[in-house]
Amino acid sequence: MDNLINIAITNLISPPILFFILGTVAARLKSDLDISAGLGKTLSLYLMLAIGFKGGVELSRSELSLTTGIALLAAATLSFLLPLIAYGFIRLTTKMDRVNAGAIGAHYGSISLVTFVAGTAFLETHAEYFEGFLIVMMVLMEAPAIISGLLLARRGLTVAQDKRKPMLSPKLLREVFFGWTIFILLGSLLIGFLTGERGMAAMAGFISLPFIGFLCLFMLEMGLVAGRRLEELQKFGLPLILFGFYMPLVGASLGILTGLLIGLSLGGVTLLAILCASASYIVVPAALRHVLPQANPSISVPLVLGVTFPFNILLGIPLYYHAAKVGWLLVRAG
Amino acid sequence: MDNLINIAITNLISPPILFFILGTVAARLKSDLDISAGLGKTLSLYLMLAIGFKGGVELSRSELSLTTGIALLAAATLSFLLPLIAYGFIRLTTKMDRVNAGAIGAHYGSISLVTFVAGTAFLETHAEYFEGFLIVMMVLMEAPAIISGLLLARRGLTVAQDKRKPMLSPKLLREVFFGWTIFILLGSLLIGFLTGERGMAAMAGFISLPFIGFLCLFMLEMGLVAGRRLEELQKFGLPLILFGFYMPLVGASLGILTGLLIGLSLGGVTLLAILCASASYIVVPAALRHVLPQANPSISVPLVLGVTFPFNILLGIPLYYHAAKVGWLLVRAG
Amino acid sequence: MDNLINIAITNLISPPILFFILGTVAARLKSDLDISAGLGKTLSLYLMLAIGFKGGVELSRSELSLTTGIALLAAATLSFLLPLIAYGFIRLTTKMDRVNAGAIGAHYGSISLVTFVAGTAFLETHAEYFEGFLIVMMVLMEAPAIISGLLLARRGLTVAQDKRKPMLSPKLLREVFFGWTIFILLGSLLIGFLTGERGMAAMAGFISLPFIGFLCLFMLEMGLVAGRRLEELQKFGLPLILFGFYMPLVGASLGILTGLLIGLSLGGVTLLAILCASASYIVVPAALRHVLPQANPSISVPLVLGVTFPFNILLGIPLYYHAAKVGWLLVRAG
Amino acid sequence: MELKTIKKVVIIAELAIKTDILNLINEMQAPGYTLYEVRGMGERGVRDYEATPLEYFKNIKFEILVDEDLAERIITAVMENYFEDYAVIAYLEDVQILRREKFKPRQN
Amino acid sequence: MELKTIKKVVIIAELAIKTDILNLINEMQAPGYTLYEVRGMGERGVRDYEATPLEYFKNIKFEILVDEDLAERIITAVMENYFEDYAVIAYLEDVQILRREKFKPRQN
Amino acid sequence: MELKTIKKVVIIAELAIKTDILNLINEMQAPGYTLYEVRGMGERGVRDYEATPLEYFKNIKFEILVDEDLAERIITAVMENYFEDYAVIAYLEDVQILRREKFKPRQN
Ligand SMILES: Nc1ncnc2c1ncn2[C@@H]1O[C@H](COP(=O)(O)O)[C@@H](O)[C@H]1O
Ligand SMILES: Nc1ncnc2c1ncn2[C@@H]1O[C@H](COP(=O)(O)O)[C@@H](O)[C@H]1O
Ligand SMILES: Nc1ncnc2c1ncn2[C@@H]1O[C@H](COP(=O)(O)O)[C@@H](O)[C@H]1O
Ligand code: NA
Ligand code: NA
Ligand code: NA
Repeated sequence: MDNLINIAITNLISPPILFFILGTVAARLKSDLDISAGLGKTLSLYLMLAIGFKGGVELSRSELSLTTGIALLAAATLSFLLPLIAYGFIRLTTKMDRVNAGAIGAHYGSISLVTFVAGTAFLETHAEYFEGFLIVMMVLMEAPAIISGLLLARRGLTVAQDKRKPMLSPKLLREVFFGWTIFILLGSLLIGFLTGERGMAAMAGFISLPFIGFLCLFMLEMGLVAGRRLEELQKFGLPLILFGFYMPLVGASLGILTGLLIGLSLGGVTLLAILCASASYIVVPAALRHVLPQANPSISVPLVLGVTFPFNILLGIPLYYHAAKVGWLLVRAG
Repeated sequence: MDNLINIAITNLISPPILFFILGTVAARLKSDLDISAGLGKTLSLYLMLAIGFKGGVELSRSELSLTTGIALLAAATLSFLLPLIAYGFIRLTTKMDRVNAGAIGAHYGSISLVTFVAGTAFLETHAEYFEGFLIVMMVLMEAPAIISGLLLARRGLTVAQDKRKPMLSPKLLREVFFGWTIFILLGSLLIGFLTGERGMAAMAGFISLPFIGFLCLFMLEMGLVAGRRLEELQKFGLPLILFGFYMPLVGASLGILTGLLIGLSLGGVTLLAILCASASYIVVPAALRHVLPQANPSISVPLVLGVTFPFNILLGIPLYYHAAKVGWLLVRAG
Repeated sequence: MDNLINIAITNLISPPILFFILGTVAARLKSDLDISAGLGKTLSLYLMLAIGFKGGVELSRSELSLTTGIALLAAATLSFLLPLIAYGFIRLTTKMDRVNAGAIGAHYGSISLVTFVAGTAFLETHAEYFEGFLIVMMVLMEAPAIISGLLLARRGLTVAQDKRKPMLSPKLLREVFFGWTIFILLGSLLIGFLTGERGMAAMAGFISLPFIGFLCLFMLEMGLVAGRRLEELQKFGLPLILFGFYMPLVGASLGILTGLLIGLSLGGVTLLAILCASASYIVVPAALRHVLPQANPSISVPLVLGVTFPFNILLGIPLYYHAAKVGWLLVRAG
Repeated sequence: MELKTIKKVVIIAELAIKTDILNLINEMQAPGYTLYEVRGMGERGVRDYEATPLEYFKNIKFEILVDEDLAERIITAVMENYFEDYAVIAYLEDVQILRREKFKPRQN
Repeated sequence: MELKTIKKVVIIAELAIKTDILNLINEMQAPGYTLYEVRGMGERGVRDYEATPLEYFKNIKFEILVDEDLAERIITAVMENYFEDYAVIAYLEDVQILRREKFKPRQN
Repeated sequence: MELKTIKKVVIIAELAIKTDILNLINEMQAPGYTLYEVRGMGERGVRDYEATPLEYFKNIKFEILVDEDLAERIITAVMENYFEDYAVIAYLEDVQILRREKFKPRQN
């Protein structure tokens, strides 16, 4: 327990987290501090490229094993299941209609890249290794979540609405499989894999040295954005807000169990927990505008950005790491 | 004297200064060389974050002493006094009305971050240490200057104008205390202070390694902007232009005296001189549009950007350093 | 031959080239992956500043010799001659009118900076030195090409069109001599030259460490842009498309011969070949809009971007290096 | 000077239907369009991509100069297909031009 | 097709009064607005944030579709409060819409 | 409220003639202008600097509020000088203002 508190404090007093807090405070005090959307997009691009490339190099170092295949399958399955669980909780505890409950489910089945990156930075300060294929797992956790959430949501559509947008439109496929985040993550991973150590030597001055600094800038922006959307939570009932807190815990638990079962490293288990706990605020809401325009993003986005994201960043990550460690030691011991 | 010339030449033949000159030449020759406003904003953000963070880490290394408190008080006082001096000079030597004379005073009581950063880069090539709290001093030199300039300027308003904008509006307070420059400087400083050496290790690849390069890009933009505004000086009388040259000397002298009195390091004395000598062209004109819209920024901004800024960058910094050194050696010897 | 294949594969499996391919694939699959124009401009600025500065430092290391002068003269001459050759080929093999044939000539007489930068990165992995003045040669290969292409094209103008735009307008001169690319390249070169090793030490963390990473981002954008314009090639006849392939070979051959004659290093010969083989898609089309608006950039730009640029990047560079090596060894042996 | 009056169709909408509108413009053979990035507020709340850099908050604006007839067909199509589910407004303005041919529907 | 004519209020102003105008729009319960970043020139000289990246040189433009009555009240308020001290112009245009309700003042 | 009607000249053109148009505005002593960066499509194809970041694909838009007389002279000058060789369209709109003096040609 003492250990957990230590870990949590170390997490809080790290530059990325403090810059996130700085951003939130600036937004709450209505300062004109601002990160332009253009810089924000550049920073996401950078983070994805760097994390993808590093993952690829890491992959090139290890041999492909059965575990990899199982892990990828597990990731996709979790991403398909989590929306069902989320949908169940929401329908049980709130008066939310099916369409929006399904949409929210899709967000929580999917993942947040920055939370994942913050997780890798956290693991680095704790000198924990993680498997390169975790990044492929992350990529595989978008499409199933969207499809699963969509299946749930569409049961709430009127016949007229249902007709206007067929379920499996080419739009859906394009959004889900050729989206820029997937492209850049998988592309960089492949390039890292192909160029291996030689590539890493050439790229390290770009993707490693300034990495934490760029992450800090991005977290500053995340703080600003999250802080600006906090207001919107006021119109939400307590049950929905609570969902934003407990759903990541549910997700993380499932992630830890699965990770231990598959036999991932401690770092890998932690990251899978983070993936399950985190919720999407970039890819999923954008995709749903195309394939489920009846869902209202002014419900899902403030919930994810205003509750779940900060919770994971500030408290979740060290918590999941601690829980994963306990589980991992038990498994090792047993 | 020979020494001063050497210092001045070394300053001139350094990449940041040469990029400033390149920018000015490009602007004068009406080249289409251009730094986008977005990149410019990113560069300021970077410089503030880096300088704030470094200052915070530096602060965490030393113990807080009485000197710190006295220095902060002195900075605020200087910043309040300098506008009075500037106002006096302008009203005596030109026909400028009270409103604009007060506004210009506010600019000169405040500071220019880039000049300060150029000063720290200069000190680094001369291997001079400076106190981390200089950055807090810098932050404290904005609000007093604006209030002091405003008090002077408002005596020139008509009763109608005076009524339209009360002196102590919430707008003024927001502009002056929650402005983004202050937020990012103080925020980064605090984060640097809290994370200390561990933070520095994580951030060095971002805030130290590429620092001079980013400064060069920023100086290039400053050169372009300054060069483009040179024309506007033509409509100014000679007395006002001369003011743009001698006012920094007055400021620097006061800064050196104060620095020596307080007992700052040689680097600290130099930087305080630079703070006093430099004038604001970002924060103060923007704030005055809100709280003193009658003042004409087309007078103050070309004066600061076209005369005082280049003067400080090209000649002022080595001069102040030399003067500070002479004073410092005298004090030490005495 | 085996050696050539090795070199070619090493080139293909390097991060910058793979990112170019990634961009092309994303564009072809109509992914929404996108590099904003603002980031693209920043990246070009960075590449020019870095390459110019490095060249300047390199120049400061060597003594200016007669070879330098001859090389510069040769570069300008090649740049004036290549449009004549290109014009001849096009007029002989296609039905293109004089105006557009001349315009295309101007593109091929001029150069592509990114191709050049990719060439320097390639040489670095092969540990080949090249002369700093190659960058000055590059700068000198813009104006002659535009003037030469213009002379050819204007013979196709009607009397009325001819009158509307005099050949040697001040606009032409400004475009050709004060363009931002020339300014930043020559300016950085001069600054590198003046500040020498001391400047390099201060700037290395900016212009060397992250260089390949920035190049990768830029190549990703180039891939996107090239991929998006591939469609337009469909309306072109085969002879014109073939021209986009063989013209770089013609240029490279001339470049290699000239380079060997002048006595450049192997790296230098390769880079001169690359300069001659590459064609402009930034400076020349923009300049021609001002001085030859009758030319249709929708012909020249897709040809350069869709055919010649990828050809040089993917296959040309290793080929020219191999050919230069053979020639160079022969000369040495002879 | 002889000026003719034609219509400017203005559509302000969320990014999600950008491609749809481009397709519509193409199908209806409108002779051209001009596109802006804007921010705004309306029934569906504040949409400001700069303040909240999520694609969902991007707003775009189309201006299409066409004959009255085509103008009405475009605005009707937009209303019918998108008003219910998306953030979008559309309206018409009169503009005066010199050469009417330039703004005739494209002939393929 | 039955079109109704309403007004578009256009305000081009320096950044400093952006928040003020947003407040005005809010107080007058205008149903929406669209916001642009622009550059320009007028009585108070060239205002080009791209050329001189100082916030003071930023120009913004508001377009507000409302009934004639509210339109006149907005433009009058802007003129009275800001014309003397700030860089600002304001004017009206006619626009034709399909559904008038969408542009009625908001009811809170 | 007494409103007067004047003209808004709109010019959408490729970047290459930006300086020319600024010079024209200056020579004709127009009292001001507002400048936008836009994308678009027309007779000369798609012009989208964001999609293809080559200066040649940049589109700009000028709006110039002036008296009818000057408006017609500006639009005629643009048509005569640039329509043949450049991507450009120009048109007029009516706008209603409060203070006519603000939009009189500048007196030097
Ligand atoms: N009354 C209005 N005046 C100007 N622009 C409006 C108005 N109403 C809506 N808009 C624009 O149209 C977009 C979509 O509107 P809405 O669907 O009502 O949210 C808004 O984000 C604004 O940019
Ligand atoms: N005659 C005009 N036509 C178009 N825009 C104008 C005109 N006059 C002023 N503007 C715009 O309004 C802003 C403020 O005008 P001013 O207060 O006259 O400097 C300018 O920066 C322009 O963007
Ligand atoms: N019918 C139209 N409606 C709106 N904008 C147009 C239209 N035609 C042309 N434009 C704009 O004017 C620019 C130049 O047109 P063009 O010379 O026809 O290629 C285009 O890129 C568009 O931005
Ligand atoms: Na999740
Ligand atoms: Na000062
Ligand atoms: Na060439």
